[in-house]
Amino acid sequence: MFDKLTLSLIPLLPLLSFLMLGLFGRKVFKNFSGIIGTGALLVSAGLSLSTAYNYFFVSGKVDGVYQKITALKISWLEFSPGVSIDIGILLDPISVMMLVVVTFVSLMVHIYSLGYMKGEERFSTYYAFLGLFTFSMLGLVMSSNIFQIYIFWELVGVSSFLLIGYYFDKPSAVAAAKKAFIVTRFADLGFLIGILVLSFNAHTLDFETLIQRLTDPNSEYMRSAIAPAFLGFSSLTWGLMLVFIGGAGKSAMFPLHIWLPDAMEGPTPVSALIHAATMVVAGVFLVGRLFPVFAISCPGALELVAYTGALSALFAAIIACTQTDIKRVLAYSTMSQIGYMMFALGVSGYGNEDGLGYMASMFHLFTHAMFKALLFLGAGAVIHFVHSNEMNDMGGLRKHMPITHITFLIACLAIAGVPPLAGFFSKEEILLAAFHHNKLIYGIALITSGITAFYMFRLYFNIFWSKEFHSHGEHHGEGGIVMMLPLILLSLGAAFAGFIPFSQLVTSDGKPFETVLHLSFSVAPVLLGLAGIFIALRLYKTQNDIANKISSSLSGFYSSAYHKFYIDEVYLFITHKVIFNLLGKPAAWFDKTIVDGFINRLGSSSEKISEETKTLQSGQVQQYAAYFLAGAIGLGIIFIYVLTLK
Amino acid sequence: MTEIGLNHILFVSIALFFIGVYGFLTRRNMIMMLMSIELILNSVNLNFIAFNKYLWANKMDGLFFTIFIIAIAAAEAAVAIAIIINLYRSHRSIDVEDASDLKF
Amino acid sequence: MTAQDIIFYLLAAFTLVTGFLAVTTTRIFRSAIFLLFSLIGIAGIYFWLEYEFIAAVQIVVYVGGIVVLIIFSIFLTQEAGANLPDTTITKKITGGIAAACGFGFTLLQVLQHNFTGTTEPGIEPSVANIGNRMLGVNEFGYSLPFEVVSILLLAAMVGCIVIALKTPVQK
Amino acid sequence: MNELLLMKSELVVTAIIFILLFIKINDITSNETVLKIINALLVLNVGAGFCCMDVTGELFSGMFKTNVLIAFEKNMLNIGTLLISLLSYEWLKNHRHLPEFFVLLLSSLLGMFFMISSGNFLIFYLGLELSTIPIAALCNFDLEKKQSSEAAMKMIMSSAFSSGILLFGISMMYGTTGTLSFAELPQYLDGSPLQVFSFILLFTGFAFKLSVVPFHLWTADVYEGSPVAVTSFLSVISKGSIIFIFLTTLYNAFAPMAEVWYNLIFLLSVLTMVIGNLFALRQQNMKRFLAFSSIAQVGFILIGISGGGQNGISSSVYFVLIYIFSNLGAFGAVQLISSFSGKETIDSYKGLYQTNPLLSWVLTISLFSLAGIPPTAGFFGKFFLLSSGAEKGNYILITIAALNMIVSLYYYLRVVRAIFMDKNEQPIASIKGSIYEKAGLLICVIGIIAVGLYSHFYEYIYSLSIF
Repeated sequence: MFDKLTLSLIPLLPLLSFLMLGLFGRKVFKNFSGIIGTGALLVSAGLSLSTAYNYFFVSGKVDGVYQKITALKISWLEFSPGVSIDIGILLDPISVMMLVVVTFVSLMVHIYSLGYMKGEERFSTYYAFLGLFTFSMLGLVMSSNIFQIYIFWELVGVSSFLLIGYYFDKPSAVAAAKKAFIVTRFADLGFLIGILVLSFNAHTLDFETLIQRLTDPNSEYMRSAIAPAFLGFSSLTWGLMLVFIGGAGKSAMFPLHIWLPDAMEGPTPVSALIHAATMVVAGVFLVGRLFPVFAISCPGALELVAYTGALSALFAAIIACTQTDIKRVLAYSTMSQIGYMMFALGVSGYGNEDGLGYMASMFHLFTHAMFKALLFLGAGAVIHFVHSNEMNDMGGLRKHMPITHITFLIACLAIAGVPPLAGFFSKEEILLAAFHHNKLIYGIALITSGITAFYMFRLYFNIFWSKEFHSHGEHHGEGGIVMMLPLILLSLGAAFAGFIPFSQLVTSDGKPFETVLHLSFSVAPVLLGLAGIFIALRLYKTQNDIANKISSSLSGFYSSAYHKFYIDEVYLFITHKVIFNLLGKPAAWFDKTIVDGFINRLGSSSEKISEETKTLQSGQVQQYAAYFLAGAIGLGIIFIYVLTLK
Repeated sequence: MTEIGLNHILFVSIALFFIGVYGFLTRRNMIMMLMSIELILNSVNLNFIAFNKYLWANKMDGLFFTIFIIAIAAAEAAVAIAIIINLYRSHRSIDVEDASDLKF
Repeated sequence: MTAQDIIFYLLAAFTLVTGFLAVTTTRIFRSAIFLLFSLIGIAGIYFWLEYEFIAAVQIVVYVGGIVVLIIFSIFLTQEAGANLPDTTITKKITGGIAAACGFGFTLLQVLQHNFTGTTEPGIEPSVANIGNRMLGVNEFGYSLPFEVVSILLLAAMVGCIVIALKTPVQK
Repeated sequence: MNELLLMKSELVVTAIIFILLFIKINDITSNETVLKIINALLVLNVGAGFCCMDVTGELFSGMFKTNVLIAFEKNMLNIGTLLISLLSYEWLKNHRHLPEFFVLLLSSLLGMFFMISSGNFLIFYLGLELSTIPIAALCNFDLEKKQSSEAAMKMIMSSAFSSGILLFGISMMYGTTGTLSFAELPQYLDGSPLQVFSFILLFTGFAFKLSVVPFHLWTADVYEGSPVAVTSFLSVISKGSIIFIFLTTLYNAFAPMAEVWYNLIFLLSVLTMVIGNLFALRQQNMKRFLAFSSIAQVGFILIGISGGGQNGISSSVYFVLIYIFSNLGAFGAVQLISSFSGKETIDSYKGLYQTNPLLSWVLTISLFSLAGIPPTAGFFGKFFLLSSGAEKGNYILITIAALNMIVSLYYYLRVVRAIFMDKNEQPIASIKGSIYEKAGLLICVIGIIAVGLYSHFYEYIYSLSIF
């Protein structure tokens, strides 16, 4: 079966690398730090792959159903009678899949960083943080206990705080790290309260028992859990919604996404690891982990998941069209794609074909990890080359960076859903699931997929085509084999991951089922995707000032449209006028001032209140005594006359 | 026998207590504040004695409490005066409103 | 109204009036003397209640100890203490209102409360009884508090000495 | 013999006080030797605390009682005192009144011991005063500093006022119930308005010492002005002891008034967390900052207390244990920096990491623990407090607490940012602490990590928390 030692080594190796590099890295290992970190992760990734092989093809399936296997369980604390907090390893299809994703992407990032971060002053610190992050992420996906998952969840937050703030001499990076930490912590507290609610209802913290108790309609736990508790919702609904808030925070769902674009201040490989493939999908993973409870006992909470996901997908895609910082485009794109995964879960049912959405969501998580990590790493190579994040500083790079160009193109095609690349398959399944369950969400998803293709190719053409690249001074090529190897490997994943028969492996109840792709169904999304690509091609492949001129003034558009009725202008009208100016700009504004501004204002106003109440602390001891007396008498009055308790 | 009941004495003690509180809240001289504290403690003593006498004469809890309060009042007053004298040395003032460097 | 009543009313009035004067008089030395009178008034009430021992302790410790200590410290700090500016009127009003509200509220609560006492026979608060209990270790013995207070007095003494000792000039 | 064992903690501390007085009177040795002796004695004291812990019983007809939980609480306070002594080495080394400092400190500790062992209002009150009056004197122990005497004045004045009100409450409680004993009290409580009022007056006595809003105003001023050693004693040991006796009195003596104190705690904990956090946001002085943050922490402890029952006790005691290590770790670092460089503001901590990486990590771990970030112990402590509160189903309180955790995170990170990320032309010079301070900080860090991760601590406390 599964060797405990091997399994524990998977997360422990990165931890070991963190401890070694953290304690001795600066003095002892110096430039070998990268090699040590990468080596540890290589072993870890190898072990994960063998575990996955073992699970999926050798011993995971019993009677045609993939089992949930608790491979390791150490009772940490008997918290109150019957409720114990354990540290354990739970193997089931999604955790095994996540093991592979996390270790693989992390390995790629480790290798890539050997080149990208070379010469950094705190090189070994960087690798130490990467190790810590990988450890916490692996611990998170393997957790067998909802409390354990929370601890690792927080650890992931701390380590991502450290990584985002890695360039600590950049004030924006520090601010971004702090913001990411605080916003996600805000959400995490929702999660924590959710845990308390769920565990008080189910009298357990163990996932398996919890799911079993909260999905059995006859159990006594269920009866108390679904009784209306507060504001008309049952405590189960509250618990699940709070847990989802935690997930939404980490997964950057609207309106808790505000930290994600800022978090791009971290080193680019870190963004590939954290903000593409691992941490941001933790929320999806969490909902997936508790999916039976959501789907069977509380469809209302699942509805919330679905709409939040769909809204985020569309909203982020629209904003992505307006961004000029390439990493920010990718950040919004990530948010949008995670929205896809979320609503796919939201429209899913439980068991067999009903669980199509669940399967599709996990499928998309897998393929997205590949192509989005690739996109970030490719963007990293570009930034490395150009020394700028701005689209306007780029253009015509295809000749200078051929490998990056090709791999980037593959990734763009994959995310746009062009067959037969990976994104096509997973997206089709999601759309199919949405089509069967909720037409509104299906519509949103369809539109979003068109926009996705548009902004991705806008990015692609702006970087690699558009104008000619004028090099300023020395450029050091594409970054050598260590940076190119991960790109090539990931592009293989992005190209071929779609052929993995996911419905045979990862399903909501562990039972494999067959999926059929209806060619007729695929026509609409593929055509929309191609249309998006085509528009981007017309607009951005070569530099043309018509686009700018027309989009800049309304009157300009009318005159030119009246006099020379070109098809280009129709595209332009749709893209620039409608999407960019009418939707994109307001959406971006809304995002920046209302959603983001709310948090900022919260901060500044509490400082203001604090400033205004300072006279309370006047330094006059007699005044203190007066407050004391007033407090005592006031409480007396309140408790005798107002709160008459008898 | 006398008509004077418990409530009469309690009236005196409560009045004395709040006279003390008033002094504590308004006098600027720290020694005066200390004297107000003594009034407060005396009113409490009076309470204890009155309760002991009128209600709970079977035990002597209130009486002993009073004795210990008197002892503690002495200790407290001694320490407070030491502190005030020390403060007077550094501030050249025993005005409580002057001693407000620490604030906000 | 019996003579006893009259004595009580006189004592109470004396205590309260001198107490009030103690906290309102501007001259600090005078208020110390008023405090002295007020404390003597309370000792008088103890006498009136037939708690002679407590009355004696009151006079010995308060009148003989604390008030002397206070007067002493007034002398020590006289140059600063004598001419303090008067309290601002707002402070007086707020302090007065706070105290008056507290007084009214507390008195209301006390008057509304129906006190029920014990019916068991009382213990004579004689010096012998008090002395036996003060050092008793059995039931109703107060030797533990006695010891605690002794340590407290020791600690207070040590603290006072350290703080009030004049700092030698640093070389 | 057994009766002596019941009071062994008190007797040992008293013995140490007399040894110190003897040393002082004969003026035998230099400060450094005296400190060695004192630290050895304090280690012995901690050791003695752990011997024969499992004696349970009463003395002086219920005035004094002890059990394993109380013995454990005393041990916690002993450890805290030892840590303070270790961490204050640099400051103490040069103090002219070293033995007196410890005489007062240990008298105060002794007062706390009597207080948490008390079964009677009289002993409780005497213990409270014995623990307060020496501290007020200690606040003045930076004898040359103006602020120190101001702090001492504020301390003694406020505490005298507070104890006056507390006594008034006790006297009314005595008048309405006729007893001073905690054990007999419940049968006489009938919840009449006067009793409720006198309970509230009594409560303010606790609230004052715990710095619960609106009875907290003295806290920051006194903390800022006093020597750091005294500040940490006030904020950790003194608060811890009050929490212990608070639990005992609320859950036992005032059990019939549960409804009143539950609502009271609910109200005040919200107020305390909000005000504490709001004021902490603005502070520049580290001691003041820690003062307000500790006010906010108390708000949190109140949530645990409101839970009631075994969970209420165990989560609060467990949190105090963690709080001792975390707060002393933070104060220890502040103390070290203050006594070497005289700097106490957050701004002057900028760039500390460049010159003192280890100290920076210690301070960061302590602050993270105070903020409740896993895997530090503070997280577990807060988790158990919250779940104790959640047991009563008061999710409103929990939500407010959660929001306050965010705000607190914001200002704790402010310090961490200053240490690690902000640039400074002239960072604080590299500090070479003595072996004592290193040992103290090491114990704190180990405590912060181990108490959280090693679940036995919580289980042990939980098993003791039966009353």
